[in-house]
Amino acid sequence: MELLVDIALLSMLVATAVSLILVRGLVASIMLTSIYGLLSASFFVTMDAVDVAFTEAAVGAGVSPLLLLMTVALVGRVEQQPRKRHIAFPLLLVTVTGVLLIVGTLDMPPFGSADAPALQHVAPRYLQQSGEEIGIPNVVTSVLASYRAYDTLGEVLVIFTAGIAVILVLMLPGRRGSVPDDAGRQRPRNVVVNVVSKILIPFMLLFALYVQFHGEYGPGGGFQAGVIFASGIILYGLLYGLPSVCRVIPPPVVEALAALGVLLYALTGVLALLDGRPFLDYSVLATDPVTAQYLGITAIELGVGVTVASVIITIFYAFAAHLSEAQR
Amino acid sequence: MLSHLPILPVLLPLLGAPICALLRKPVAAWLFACTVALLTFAAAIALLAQTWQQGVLSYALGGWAAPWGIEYRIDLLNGLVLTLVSGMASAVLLGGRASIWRETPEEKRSLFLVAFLLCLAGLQGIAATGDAFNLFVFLEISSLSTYALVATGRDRRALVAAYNYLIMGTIGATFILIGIGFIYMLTGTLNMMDLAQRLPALTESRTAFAGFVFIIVGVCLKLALFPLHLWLPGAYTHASSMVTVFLAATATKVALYVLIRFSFSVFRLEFSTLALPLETVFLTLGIVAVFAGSLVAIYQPDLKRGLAYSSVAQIGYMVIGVGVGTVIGLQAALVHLFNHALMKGALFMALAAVVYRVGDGKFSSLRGIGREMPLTCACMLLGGLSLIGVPGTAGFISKWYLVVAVADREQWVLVALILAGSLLTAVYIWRLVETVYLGVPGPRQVPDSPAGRAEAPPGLLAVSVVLALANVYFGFDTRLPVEAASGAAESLFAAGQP
Amino acid sequence: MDIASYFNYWIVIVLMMLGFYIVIARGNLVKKLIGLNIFQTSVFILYISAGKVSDGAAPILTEGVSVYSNPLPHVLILTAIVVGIATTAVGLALVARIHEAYGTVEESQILEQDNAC
Amino acid sequence: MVLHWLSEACLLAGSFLLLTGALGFLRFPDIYARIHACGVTETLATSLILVALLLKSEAALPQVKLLFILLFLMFSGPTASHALAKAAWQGGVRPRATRDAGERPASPAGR
Repeated sequence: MELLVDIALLSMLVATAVSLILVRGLVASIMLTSIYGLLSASFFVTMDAVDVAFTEAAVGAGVSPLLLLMTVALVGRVEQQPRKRHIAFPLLLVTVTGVLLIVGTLDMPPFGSADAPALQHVAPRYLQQSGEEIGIPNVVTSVLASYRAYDTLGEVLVIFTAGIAVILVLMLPGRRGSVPDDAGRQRPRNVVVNVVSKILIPFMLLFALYVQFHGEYGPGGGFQAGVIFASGIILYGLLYGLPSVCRVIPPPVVEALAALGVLLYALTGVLALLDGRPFLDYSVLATDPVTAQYLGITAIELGVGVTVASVIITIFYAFAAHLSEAQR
Repeated sequence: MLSHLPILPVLLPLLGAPICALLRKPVAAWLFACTVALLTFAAAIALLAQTWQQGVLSYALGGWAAPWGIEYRIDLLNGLVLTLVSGMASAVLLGGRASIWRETPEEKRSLFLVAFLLCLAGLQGIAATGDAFNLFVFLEISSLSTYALVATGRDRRALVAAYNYLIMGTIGATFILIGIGFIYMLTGTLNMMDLAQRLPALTESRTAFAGFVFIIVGVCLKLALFPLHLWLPGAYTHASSMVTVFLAATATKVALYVLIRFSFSVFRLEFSTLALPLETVFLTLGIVAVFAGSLVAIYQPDLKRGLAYSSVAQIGYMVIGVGVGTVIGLQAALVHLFNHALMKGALFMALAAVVYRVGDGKFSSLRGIGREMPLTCACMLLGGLSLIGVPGTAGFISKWYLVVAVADREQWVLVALILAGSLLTAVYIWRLVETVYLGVPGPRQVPDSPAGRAEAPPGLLAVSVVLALANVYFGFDTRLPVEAASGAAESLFAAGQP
Repeated sequence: MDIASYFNYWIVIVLMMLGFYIVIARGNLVKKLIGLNIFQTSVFILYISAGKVSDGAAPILTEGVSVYSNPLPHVLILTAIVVGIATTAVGLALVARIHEAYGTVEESQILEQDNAC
Repeated sequence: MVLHWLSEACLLAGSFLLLTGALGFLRFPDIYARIHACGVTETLATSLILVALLLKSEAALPQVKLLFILLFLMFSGPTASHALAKAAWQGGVRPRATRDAGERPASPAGR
């Protein structure tokens, strides 16, 4: 049964990717990308990777198509048919890489085997001892936020860097973080969508908080929560226009929050340094090691959530400001 | 606090970047960024001194022991790279304010500095970590900030250069990710030392072979080794001057460090040479890079682009050193890594000072500038001489070690080719000298350029002079780079013995 | 060896190569980024497939379950997804600016304009 | 036992409706008919499938979650169809019937 689902999902993935090559026109490509994201998220669920599936659904099927669509609104949806295109070289390169990859799989442990080396060395400790050492059921969160917390700090920094980079690239001349003016434009109103969204947005934000603080017990955590929170705000912005969402959450505040999230994470780690323990060692936070882990994980997940939400909102602001500039 | 020294060169810029983002006044951000860079530099020097005395330092992040948690493992090689990168960052920030202010609009300045600090944090993180996946994460921090920094160049071509760099850099990073995945599936660990212990048993495995190839190709993309260098000339040419100085002096050096780390410590030499004809590949690509890069450099109408192609050639020399595959060869590569950062730092820094005056780096704009900016151009000349490898400069030392290393393997053709490559360097440096000192100045278009003598602003000039003098200093007193390099090379080889 | 146990990996490799092909063969800058997205997502699928254990459960500790899939690839891929979206965002920002500067996002036309001046 | 067969029947009906929706999407002539085909069938089909799952699940927590999803779908499905159709109308796409009747729109911005 599981095999059947696997094969169905994989063949749908292949079909999506092939049609992406065949299709011209960017809007259709973006829809296919979104479908690809959703399909791979479903595939991750069948592979037991629920946290990853959650993230991929939010990112691959949500945020990245949104950003792509906003870009296409700026640059146009036409993908031109090239006059002459050499496909021999790309084909050769892809074939060589593909063959090398397939050769690489030949000595891999077979799919699904329980005695693969990856399950013998480092991972067993996470599965067997994280219950006592960290004290939370979601092993992925334990590894993410404690054993390999430094990687996650890097991840937050990557997101922060992306926010800084997008502002730096897209900043309109002469203003940083200023609120765009209304310019008296009338947005096309859509009563049904507006009313329904108005009802749904509070629940989206509430759901984000649930995901934020429930990450220790089930799939979820700071990153997913941040994405959901940001999408609530972005929905509001799409419906009521950039100026009104900027009045609710001004751009300078969002930028500052992005930096504060990173600082919250990093300073939680620095606390340990002051006590002479290694960076990111949570045991200084409380006398009981499990409580300390819990406190540390909650603090850094909050930092992740704040930074992710603010950076995604910032990126949305930057693109939306360009859009309204272009429409003028 | 001394026991936390391994983390400080990374932690300081990492903490500094978000704080810097909170500062809105560009001058305040600049002062803060300078402080952070200098503190980082100081920490890196202290760390280098400590590794010199105590050998390898291990630091378990989060308090979790090595294969389960992430480990920082600092040996002499890490210490050398950390010091080099943070030193160049301090030099660029301290001296480059005038240039950054000139080339970046006011509202972008403080964010430019934030991106700069992020880039520094990323590069330092790559150079310090002992965990393969952590390396990937910090690689992406440095790459993303570099794309943004390149895109701030004034020319619209900077945007295209940044985009091309983004595509090629991401392909490279994804290849590295594939490679790390393969070796993780085989060994079950991500810690580099742990990998090094487990991989020798797997020399026959095709998965390990494929993983190794993907990592090497990915790193070579980042390193801009010929023929994967296509992103480099555009990025160096169109980025703003200070970004070029910093990138040329550090980014490719860190990539070379990663190449050495993976092919010598993680995969061990026996594996590397067994799995791939690595020596032949590196020697061939290195020598082709030297000639292709130098020949193209000769014909560039723009000095900045010429020096960028020269970087492609110089990377070739370093890769030859790696490809020789002996202790002396590796030592030569590392010495050149250090010295090349000084040469290109001096050259691009002096060029930035000139660009500050005349607006661009085209040869036609540089005619006769030597009479107007004698001191700056003297720095450029020193950097150029060092690039050729004239005795008495740092460049001579690294060429010397390289030639000795190759001669030691009795590959006389290669020795001849390396010397011929130096001649090509002399050709394009001569072209520079001819234009700068013998050319007749044309009409200049920069508004505030006074006639007659007009040196660059003091900061730019001072740093140019310091870097140029460093080229001379390290041409005589070779202890620091040579001893650090030989120590690092020996420890890499010692680790390679079972 | 058993073909069936590698079949999964091979399909994923085909997916990766389809994405990679779009990156290097297409001239539209947005399409290239889409290809990059597909390429990276497929690499994630490879990692996650390798962490799967037959009849295993999702790595959330539950009473009475003893076989879990490997959590470490999940953690790595969570980070990698974030890196992927960050890269996409920066790339798209660059594309938007390139369009403002050149009026096109086709690689060949941008090259023409650059060579013209 | 009854519950079991009821849920199976719901699943089957839901899947069948999804299939007809997909067929309609492929075969119908213009965007409005297509929206109609998927919009209408999809809301009913997904609701049926969710009801089937509700009947199958035993614990309370998943049931509550499924109920929430059902509620959410009731809102989001029709709204999305409406927004699509409205966007198409504002973009100048006219139904096929009126187009064939004579006055072609100035810009055939449809497909």
